[in-house]
Amino acid sequence: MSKRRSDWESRPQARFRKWYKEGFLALDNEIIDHLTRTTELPENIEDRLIAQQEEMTSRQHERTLALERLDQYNMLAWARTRGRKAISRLYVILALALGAMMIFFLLETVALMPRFGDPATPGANIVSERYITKGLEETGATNIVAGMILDYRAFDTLGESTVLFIAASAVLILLRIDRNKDGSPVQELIAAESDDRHYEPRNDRILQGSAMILTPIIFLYGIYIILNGHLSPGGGFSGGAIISAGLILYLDAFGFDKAGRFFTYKTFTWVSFFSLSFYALAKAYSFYCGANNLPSGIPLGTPGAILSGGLIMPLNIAVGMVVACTMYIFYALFRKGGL
Amino acid sequence: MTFIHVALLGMLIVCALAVSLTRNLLTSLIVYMAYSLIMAVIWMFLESPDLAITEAAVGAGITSVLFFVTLKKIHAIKGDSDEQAQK
Amino acid sequence: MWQLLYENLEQTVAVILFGIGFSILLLQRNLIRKIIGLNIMDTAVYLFLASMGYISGRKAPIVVDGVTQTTAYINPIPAGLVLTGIVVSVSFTGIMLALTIRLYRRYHTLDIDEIAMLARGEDA
Amino acid sequence: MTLVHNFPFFCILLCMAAGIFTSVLKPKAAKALTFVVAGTVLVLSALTLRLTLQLEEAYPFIMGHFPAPWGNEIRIGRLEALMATGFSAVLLISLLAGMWHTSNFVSEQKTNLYCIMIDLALAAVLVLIYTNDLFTVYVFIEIMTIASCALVVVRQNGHTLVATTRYMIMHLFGSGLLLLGIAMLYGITGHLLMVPLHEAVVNIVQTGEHMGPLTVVIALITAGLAIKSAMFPFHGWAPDTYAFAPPLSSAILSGIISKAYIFVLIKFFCRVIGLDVIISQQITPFLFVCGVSGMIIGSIMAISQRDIRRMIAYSSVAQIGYIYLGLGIGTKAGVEAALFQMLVHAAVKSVLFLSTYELVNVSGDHKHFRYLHGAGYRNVPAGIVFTIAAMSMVGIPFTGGFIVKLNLAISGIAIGGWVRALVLIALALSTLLNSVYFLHTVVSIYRRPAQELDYPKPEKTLPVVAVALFTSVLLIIYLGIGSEPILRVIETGLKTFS
Repeated sequence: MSKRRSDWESRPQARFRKWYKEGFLALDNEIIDHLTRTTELPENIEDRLIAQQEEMTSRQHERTLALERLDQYNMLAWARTRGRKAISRLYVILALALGAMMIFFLLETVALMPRFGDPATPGANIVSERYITKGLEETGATNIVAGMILDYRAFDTLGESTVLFIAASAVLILLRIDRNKDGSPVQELIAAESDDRHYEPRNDRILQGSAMILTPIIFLYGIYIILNGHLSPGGGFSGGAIISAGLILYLDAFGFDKAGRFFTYKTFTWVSFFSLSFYALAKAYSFYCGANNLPSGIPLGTPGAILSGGLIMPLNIAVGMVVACTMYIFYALFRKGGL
Repeated sequence: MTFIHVALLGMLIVCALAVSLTRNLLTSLIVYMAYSLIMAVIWMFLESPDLAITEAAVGAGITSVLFFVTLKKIHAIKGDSDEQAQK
Repeated sequence: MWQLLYENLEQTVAVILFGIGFSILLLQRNLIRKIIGLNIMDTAVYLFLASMGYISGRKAPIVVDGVTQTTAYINPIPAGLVLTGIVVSVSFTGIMLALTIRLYRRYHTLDIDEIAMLARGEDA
Repeated sequence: MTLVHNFPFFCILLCMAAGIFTSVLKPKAAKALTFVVAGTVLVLSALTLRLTLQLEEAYPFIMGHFPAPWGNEIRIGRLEALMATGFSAVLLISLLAGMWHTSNFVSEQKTNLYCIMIDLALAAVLVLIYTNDLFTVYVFIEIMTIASCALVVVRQNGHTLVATTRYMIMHLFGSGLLLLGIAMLYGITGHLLMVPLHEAVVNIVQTGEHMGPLTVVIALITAGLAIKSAMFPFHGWAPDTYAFAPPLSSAILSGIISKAYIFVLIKFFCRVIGLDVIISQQITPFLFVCGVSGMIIGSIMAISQRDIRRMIAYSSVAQIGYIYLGLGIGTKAGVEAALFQMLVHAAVKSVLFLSTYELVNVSGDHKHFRYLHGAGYRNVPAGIVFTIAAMSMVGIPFTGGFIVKLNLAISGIAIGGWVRALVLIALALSTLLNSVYFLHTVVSIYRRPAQELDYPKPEKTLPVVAVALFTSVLLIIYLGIGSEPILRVIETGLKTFS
């Protein structure tokens, strides 16, 4: 009860009411009260100060009493008890109503949208026409979607890779446990590691056996998807995610010690640094050439061959490495706050 | 618009509702995983194989793994607490 | 109107899913369910976006046998946009889950209101 | 195309490359690189501004080999260059005044990551200012959201964790609305670049087909960006976030990042849809009402705060209300006033957060007003700077805030009718409320403490911090006295903006 009470009183409305009724003086006095109550008084305190404090306490008491008397006459008392429950119920009803209203309005809109599957939608205009008819000769990619996201609209995709990088950095801020100055692990890290070891399977033969068979296949599949990104469905993002799934499976089966042999925090920083800088530099070069009407001098190759599509395949590889590293480090950080 | 297409779309709504109505956190996660897989199949119906691969790998794969490891870390998976209780 | 909605069934379902995700976001106090709600909301938007590109009877935009007529392939733009969107939403899921782990370690609950109450009691 | 034409592109690329490069640097080098990047961006943006003042028209810069309807592009005009210059100047000043304290909030091994966030946030702000493509807007808004979330949570206590969770949930919801709006707009127009989009929108308005979805699109995108920029009814995440983040982060968040969202909104209104359509779709009255209520309720909430940082955070909500008031008036003059307020508020709010930190620092790290008594004597430069910034907030002549209120009043009077009365009443009332809480704060930092409170000896203020704070005061006063050329740039820039 008292908790709720103090909770209510610290609500801005209540404080505003108080301020409105008694002016700034009341707020200031309250702060003085707070000050004298919470701070520990020094031992050689003067009598004057003690008297002051007692006076303040009594004034405070009177004010509380007055406020309580006031409460009996208004809805404050109601709000403190049944009000909260009613408000939470009202919130549920309001939220449902809002959701229903949103669905209703959007459904009305959907009824007015262009028909699904109609060949004459506004989307089928000069933009998509050029992507389809000229895409092969301008980008060299058989997969028009890959050509579109990595050549026509490459700036968006650069932003997208940056999203992954910044997300990995944000998760590092949140979950990475700092080490001591000399590089030795702190108590928290040791605790996290032991917690992780406690809950993970150790030397599970079935898991290790299947991981031995599956991991290379998963890696191969991921690499295939990345390298064929400009020829067939797939590309850096999906391939990178598949490779990271393989890495996660390996980590789960064999533990951090074995995975740490080829993938450490340093690996993560340098791999993502190199692939992202390659990406940014390559695209900067191509943007600069494009904007200044210079020929970029990158051969497009024969469409359909594996070495074609200009920059698309190297960019897909870079994106794939970034995605694989990011997803793997998400998983590792979630498990024990470090690699 | 074939029957199976409509059925899949209906399943999506059922899964979305089930996520919020199930009591167990693990169940709702598995339902969400099913939701992602259905979504991947729908991408195939919409002739977007790129999206289907990405959704299957990222949405149903990595996202679910991240959810599961989170649940494990906060000890919300039933098996863990039982194991602890036995000790 | 029902006829129109049935013709745009993909978009109708997407909008309903958006509403469901939104309601989950508002109503569930459990953080993990909130995150799932966010994901459902995002995928709903992607479904909406991708359905714009579909043209009945045409194939996926991968050039086969050098055919480059517009009438052969669907619109590739929505697919590219959704590809970007999926990756963005997985990054957000990662960050939100990391926040959840941190909050759970500190307050030992997943209820966002309870966490807010507990945090208010701390020193600023 | 001369080299100078490329400078905005170089700025964007420099920030992104610096962000990537910072990940492998040592903490000290990372900090130094951040300063260098902010300084370089300021210089390059100023040169771009000079170039655009000589050019009659804004020019597009193609990102790749393919022109407007096919490839990404950015577009550089006076207004964009002015905003980029202003924001990078504010960022540089904030860094100079606030970077030295980061070690109190950020552990040394995370300093790199903090610098990455600042660099990439600047990159995102620049892209949002310059871009001419709606989907690029979405992608970089997401980068900015993650960066700002990390800027808050880098100080790791319970409050920032909770504030960040709230922040993320609200912002993800906003992103969802924004993306749905963009998807619908693509569905009815088939374009993503702003110039062909505008042509398609004009066509829609003329033929009347898909008019209903267009209204919904405007509502969705406005709502999404309003949530992200802490417009009044959606401001719930703002006070906690601004109050508990490290001071440098608060300065960047409320000074620069929230303004970038509003700039995107203005760009969407003016360049994509067209102001006349926005007015005929009844969006502006909604923004007007939200702006007015934000101005008043934000101020009232600020008065009732006891924590000085929360007070400033709520005053931020009130100041965002001014911007939306200017947009809600719906005339060119109103939009100009809103743009000017964006610059003024960026300068004032960042310096308020940073000088408050200095004042709190000499008061034993207490944030309540009672403990701040006499802080103005203990740290003289911070006290003076705080006072002048507060004067600008209230709108005393010779400061930027005065010009803002004057311009808002003039643009309101030009309309007439109930709008005129409402604008004047809102401005008067909010000025009164502003003066109540800012004068109260100024009085309390200069009041002799009733009893001598024994505070621990604070760390010394570095001279560079004092210099940076005074520079921003000069900026505020310059915005008050020499506002004429800036207003002219905004006016002519807005003409070539759409």
